[in-house]
Amino acid sequence: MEFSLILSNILNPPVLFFFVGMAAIWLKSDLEIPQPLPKMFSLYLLFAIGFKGGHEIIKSGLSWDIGITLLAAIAMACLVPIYSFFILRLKLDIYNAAAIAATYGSISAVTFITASALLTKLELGFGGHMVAALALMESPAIVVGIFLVRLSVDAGEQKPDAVEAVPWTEILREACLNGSVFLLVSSLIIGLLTGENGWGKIKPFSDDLFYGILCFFLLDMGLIAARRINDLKQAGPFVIGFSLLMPVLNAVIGIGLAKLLGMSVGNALLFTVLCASASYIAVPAAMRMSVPEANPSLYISMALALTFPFNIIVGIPIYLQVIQRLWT
Amino acid sequence: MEFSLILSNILNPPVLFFFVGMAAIWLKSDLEIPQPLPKMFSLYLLFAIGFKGGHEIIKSGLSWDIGITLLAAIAMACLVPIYSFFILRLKLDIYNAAAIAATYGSISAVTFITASALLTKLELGFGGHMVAALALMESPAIVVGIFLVRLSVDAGEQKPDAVEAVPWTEILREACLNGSVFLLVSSLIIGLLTGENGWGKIKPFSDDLFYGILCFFLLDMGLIAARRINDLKQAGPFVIGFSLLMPVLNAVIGIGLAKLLGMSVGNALLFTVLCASASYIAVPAAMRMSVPEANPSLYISMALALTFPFNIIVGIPIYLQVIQRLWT
Amino acid sequence: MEFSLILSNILNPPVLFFFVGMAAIWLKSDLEIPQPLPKMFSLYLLFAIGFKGGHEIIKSGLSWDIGITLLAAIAMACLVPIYSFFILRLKLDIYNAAAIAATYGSISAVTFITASALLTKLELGFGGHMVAALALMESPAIVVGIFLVRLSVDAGEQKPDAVEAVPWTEILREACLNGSVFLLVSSLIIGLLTGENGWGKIKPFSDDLFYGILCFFLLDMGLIAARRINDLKQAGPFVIGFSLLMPVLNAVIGIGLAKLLGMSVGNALLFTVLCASASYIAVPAAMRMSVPEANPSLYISMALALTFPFNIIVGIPIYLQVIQRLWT
Amino acid sequence: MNTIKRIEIVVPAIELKPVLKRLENNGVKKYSIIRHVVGRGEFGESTDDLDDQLSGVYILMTCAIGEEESLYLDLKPILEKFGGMFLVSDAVGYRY
Amino acid sequence: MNTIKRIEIVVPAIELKPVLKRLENNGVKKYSIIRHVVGRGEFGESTDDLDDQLSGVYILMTCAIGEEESLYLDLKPILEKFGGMFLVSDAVGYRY
Amino acid sequence: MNTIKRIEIVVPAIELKPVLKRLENNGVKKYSIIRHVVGRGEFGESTDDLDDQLSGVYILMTCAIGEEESLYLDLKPILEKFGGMFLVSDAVGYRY
Ligand SMILES: Nc1ncnc2c1ncn2[C@@H]1O[C@H](COP(=O)(O)O)[C@@H](O)[C@H]1O
Ligand SMILES: Nc1ncnc2c1ncn2[C@@H]1O[C@H](COP(=O)(O)O)[C@@H](O)[C@H]1O
Ligand SMILES: Nc1ncnc2c1ncn2[C@@H]1O[C@H](COP(=O)(O)O)[C@@H](O)[C@H]1O
Ligand code: NA
Ligand code: NA
Ligand code: NA
Repeated sequence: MEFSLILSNILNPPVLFFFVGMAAIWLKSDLEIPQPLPKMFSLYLLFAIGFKGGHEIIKSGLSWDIGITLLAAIAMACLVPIYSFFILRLKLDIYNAAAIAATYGSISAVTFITASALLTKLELGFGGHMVAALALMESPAIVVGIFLVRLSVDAGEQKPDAVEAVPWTEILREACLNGSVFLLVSSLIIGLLTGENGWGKIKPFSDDLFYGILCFFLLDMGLIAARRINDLKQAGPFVIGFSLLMPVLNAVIGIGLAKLLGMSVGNALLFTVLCASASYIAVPAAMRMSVPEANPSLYISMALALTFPFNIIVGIPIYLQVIQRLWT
Repeated sequence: MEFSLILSNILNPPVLFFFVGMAAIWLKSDLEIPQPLPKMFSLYLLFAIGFKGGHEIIKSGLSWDIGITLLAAIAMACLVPIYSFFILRLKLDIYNAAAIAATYGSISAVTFITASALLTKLELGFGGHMVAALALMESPAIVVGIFLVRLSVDAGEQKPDAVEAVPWTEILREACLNGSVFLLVSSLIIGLLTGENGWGKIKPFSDDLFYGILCFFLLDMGLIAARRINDLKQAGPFVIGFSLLMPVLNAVIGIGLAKLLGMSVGNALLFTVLCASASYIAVPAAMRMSVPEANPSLYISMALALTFPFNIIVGIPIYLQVIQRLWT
Repeated sequence: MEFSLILSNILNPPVLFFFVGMAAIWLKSDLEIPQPLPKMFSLYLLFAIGFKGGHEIIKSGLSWDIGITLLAAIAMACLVPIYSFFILRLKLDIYNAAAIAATYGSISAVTFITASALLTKLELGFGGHMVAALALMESPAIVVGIFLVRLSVDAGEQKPDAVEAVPWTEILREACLNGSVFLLVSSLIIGLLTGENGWGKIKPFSDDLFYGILCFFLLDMGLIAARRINDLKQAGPFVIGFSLLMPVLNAVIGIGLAKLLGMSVGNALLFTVLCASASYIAVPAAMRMSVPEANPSLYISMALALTFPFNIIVGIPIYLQVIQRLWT
Repeated sequence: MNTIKRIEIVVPAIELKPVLKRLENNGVKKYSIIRHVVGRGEFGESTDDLDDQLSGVYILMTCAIGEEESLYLDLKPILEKFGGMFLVSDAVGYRY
Repeated sequence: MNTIKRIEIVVPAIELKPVLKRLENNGVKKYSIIRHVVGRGEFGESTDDLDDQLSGVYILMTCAIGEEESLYLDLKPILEKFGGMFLVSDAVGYRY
Repeated sequence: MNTIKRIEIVVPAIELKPVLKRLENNGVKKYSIIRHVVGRGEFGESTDDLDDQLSGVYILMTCAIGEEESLYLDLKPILEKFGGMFLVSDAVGYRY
């Protein structure tokens, strides 16, 4: 039964195109999707999911439940990096531990989108406010990660830094205003503001093309993920184990919280996937700037080459299976 | 009442995305739409509006009225730069006055497209030949601008020019064959030639996606306009005043002419918007080549950072309001 | 009668946009579609035609006839370069003869797509397996071309090569796994695997936008083809004759084989077009690497600036005319 | 036509703005920028496959002989913290 | 392996064709072009945000010692009218 | 701050991987790559209009004085078979 759901998930065109991308690298095909096309796909997906979320919120209205879900989302985005950091410190230095922790505290929009595509396929509904949860979970981990570094690094051992440390307000601003979050939230608000009229005009672009463009984007993610796997060769079992077990741990906590808060099956899956996924664009870019001592190819590759495929391929259907069992 | 139309115009997704772009710059978000994506959007919009224009002309047929409208369009494209030049000469040198005058004599396709989107939303029709008017108004101002320079610059004071002056035929050819005009006119002709059959095949691409892609394009225009506003800081009140009052003056003349020629409300709005808008791509590129003495960041920024947002946000709804009052 | 079909073919928007591209160059317009947009269009078209092919195969099922058609396709892909080579050797050296021969043994996906668009317009059906034939015919000519060089170049006259010759297995792998073929075949398989469900989700992207994107792609092909025509100025009548007569010869053989194997009119046209068309991306890239002694601007320009427009403009309708006469 | 110093820099794309700011503070008024530079250095690989925020930018500029030292000293903290290359060579500037 | 002159030019994108024409008239048969160069100079900022017609192009080429002068003189009118950079440095060409 | 050799290479895009491999075998650990270089040379025109597989790539790197020769010799077969440029100039490396 679990297997049939995994299969049903895998037999989705977007997931299959992810495999095509990986296969292209392994078979040494020269298939390539040059920049800035992937960037465009990613902007498109954020726009589409934001706009649709705004439109759904109009339909469903606002409620206390929504507020509580959003609070839970922020809480998880702050907690995950904290406990991750202490687990990672068992083997890694402060800088790498903090950067990886931040990566796992944040989210992967494409994992969320792939899960939402599975829900749509299975005709399981979900609330538009989950897109707001996605937006709210992108950035806090960045702040927590930097906080963990500054707290851990003793003034004495810190090397004299000729570049003035970025002030907190600046970090907060950058964390909240990174391009992805900004476009997502703006699209959500515009979807809200322009109502049925706006939706009617935008839908043929944002909804009808969604699957096709998701296929292309996942094709590219497959290409990149497969290329990055090499970076993990010298990483050792601890790091690889973390990349595959951490999403499961976070998912378990996510499912528990979702049950506790009485979310619907669809919302619960999306919440779980947000907890279980890791960031490979926004957080790495922020960490590259604020914790340059950490090794980007390590934290990017963990999130992208292991955690992302794991969630896309087996994570999502298993989380859904568990939720469906627990909820009925 | 005027205010409600402004609001209705602003609550259009494309206009809201223009604000998102401006906000992104002011809040220092790193949101960005890298080249050649904006270029693609702009090619797409020209293709879509040209093709649709051709299709509309088939439906409506050709008539004397159309011919007269097109003549009026060309006349305005030649007159606007001439009177603009003399106004500008009050404060500016020959080169800058001519380049700015050419900019305002020409048109902004996106302003036209935004106005047409508002008309569609309000279910006010307009003729396909207005797209031909758009095409016809793009280039004459370039020729007039160069003409004004050559006329004004006395042979004596002209610095010896080692680069041979571009001959008139070349200037005319380049003015008429710049890529945008060429694609627009070609698409219009192909829309005309291929009739219902062609339209049926192309519509899902050129019509259904139109709004969504316009959103992305205006998002990018918002980013660029906000970045350019800084360029105007040292520009002084004369230049800023010109950027905001000239469109109004040109609109007034445009509305008068439209009334005189008995255009429909929709056609009158589009004609007015063509008169009131200024070019920030085709003409600047031509002026950069033919009047290199002028300061491109001045004329681009005026057209892009002041006149364009002014028209998009308040100009279009006000012009429409006035037209609706005068026409009934 | 033939003429009316040519006209009907030409009055297709995509073919007209090809002319627009050529005209833009001849009139020295600065119209341009910068990379990587053309690359994206080409990936899109491969994806769309592959996916649709897979979906069609589900509908039609597999049969002996299909197997025989595919075998015939491979046979032609191997034979065409062999007899082309001996014809070309009359005037050209081994390297150029082999590279050109490989070019003509392979296929042009866009020519195939344009022919399929004409069939759709005329409501003539064709089988999804023809896409598989397209995929199968892309690569064999590369291998045959390299084989012809190695066979012809006597060990004695071969210049000592400091770069180790690429081994056969590598050549085969690269020929079969070039990005275009890989994406096409993957899309076909995913179309097959995901059935009606997958098709329903992907169709608005892959089918509805097809014509519009084909227009843009052919516009760009027109630009490139017209630019390349200059490269053929010193090429001489033999090369020019070959570029225009070889497609006809290959088409005649293709039509004969199609008749012999009892293909439907639609399948026969596509098979003929595969035989008659020449490659200007995949094979040139492979030849540039494996037969660097040959002159790329020669074989690319022949395929792109002469054979491609010839097929697109007059070839396709004439082949169809002949097939329709012979079949009834 | 003068004998001058030609300076070329590669820094991570995210550091372009602060670097330009420091250059401008140092009186550099003319420069050329090539974006989407990929490569490898002490800080690992820089690519643009995911996002061009992780790629590098190349900056070319000129200065009078002797000024290169102070330019370098001003950029040094950024280069050392975030990575980057700083090369100086001799050139004859005809127009620059 | 020869000691040669290495010439690098930046001009507005719209001037690429005339510049190449003059170079070819001067016998330059080999060159490399990098497009989408942005930057700042006497003529203000050049960007590609709106359209790459307003960006710059970088041209790299080589010439024999002594030929750089005449190349410069031939391009000078264009460089002065439309803006641009012209730098010459020494290089050893192994294959060029 | 050292006097070093600055090496710049242009090769066809399809040869980037083998060239990098040989560079790495020669101990080159730092380099910058600019893609989508077009141009003209002995092997004709290289453009990216159809596909960037037919364009060129520019590689910039540094080496200690005296090492350039062996780098060149190692790349020579590729450069001669597939085309390419190899220039060496003097530079002072502040950070490289
Ligand atoms: N010696 C060098 N030659 C060419 N590029 C370099 C060199 N050193 C550093 N770079 C470039 O500068 C970037 C940052 O360098 P690093 O600080 O060493 O990581 C690299 O990714 C390269 O693109
Ligand atoms: N000293 C310089 N260093 C680097 N790039 C320059 C320099 N001078 C000019 N440029 C480039 O050449 C373009 C035109 O220069 P200009 O004619 O000074 O406006 C500028 O936008 C820069 O990209
Ligand atoms: N002297 C040169 N100056 C600048 N670029 C060159 C030079 N020689 C070759 N190239 C570049 O290297 C590529 C290959 O050169 P070739 O092997 O001569 O065909 C050309 O397309 C140019 O981009
Ligand atoms: Na997470
Ligand atoms: Na105007
Ligand atoms: Na063929």
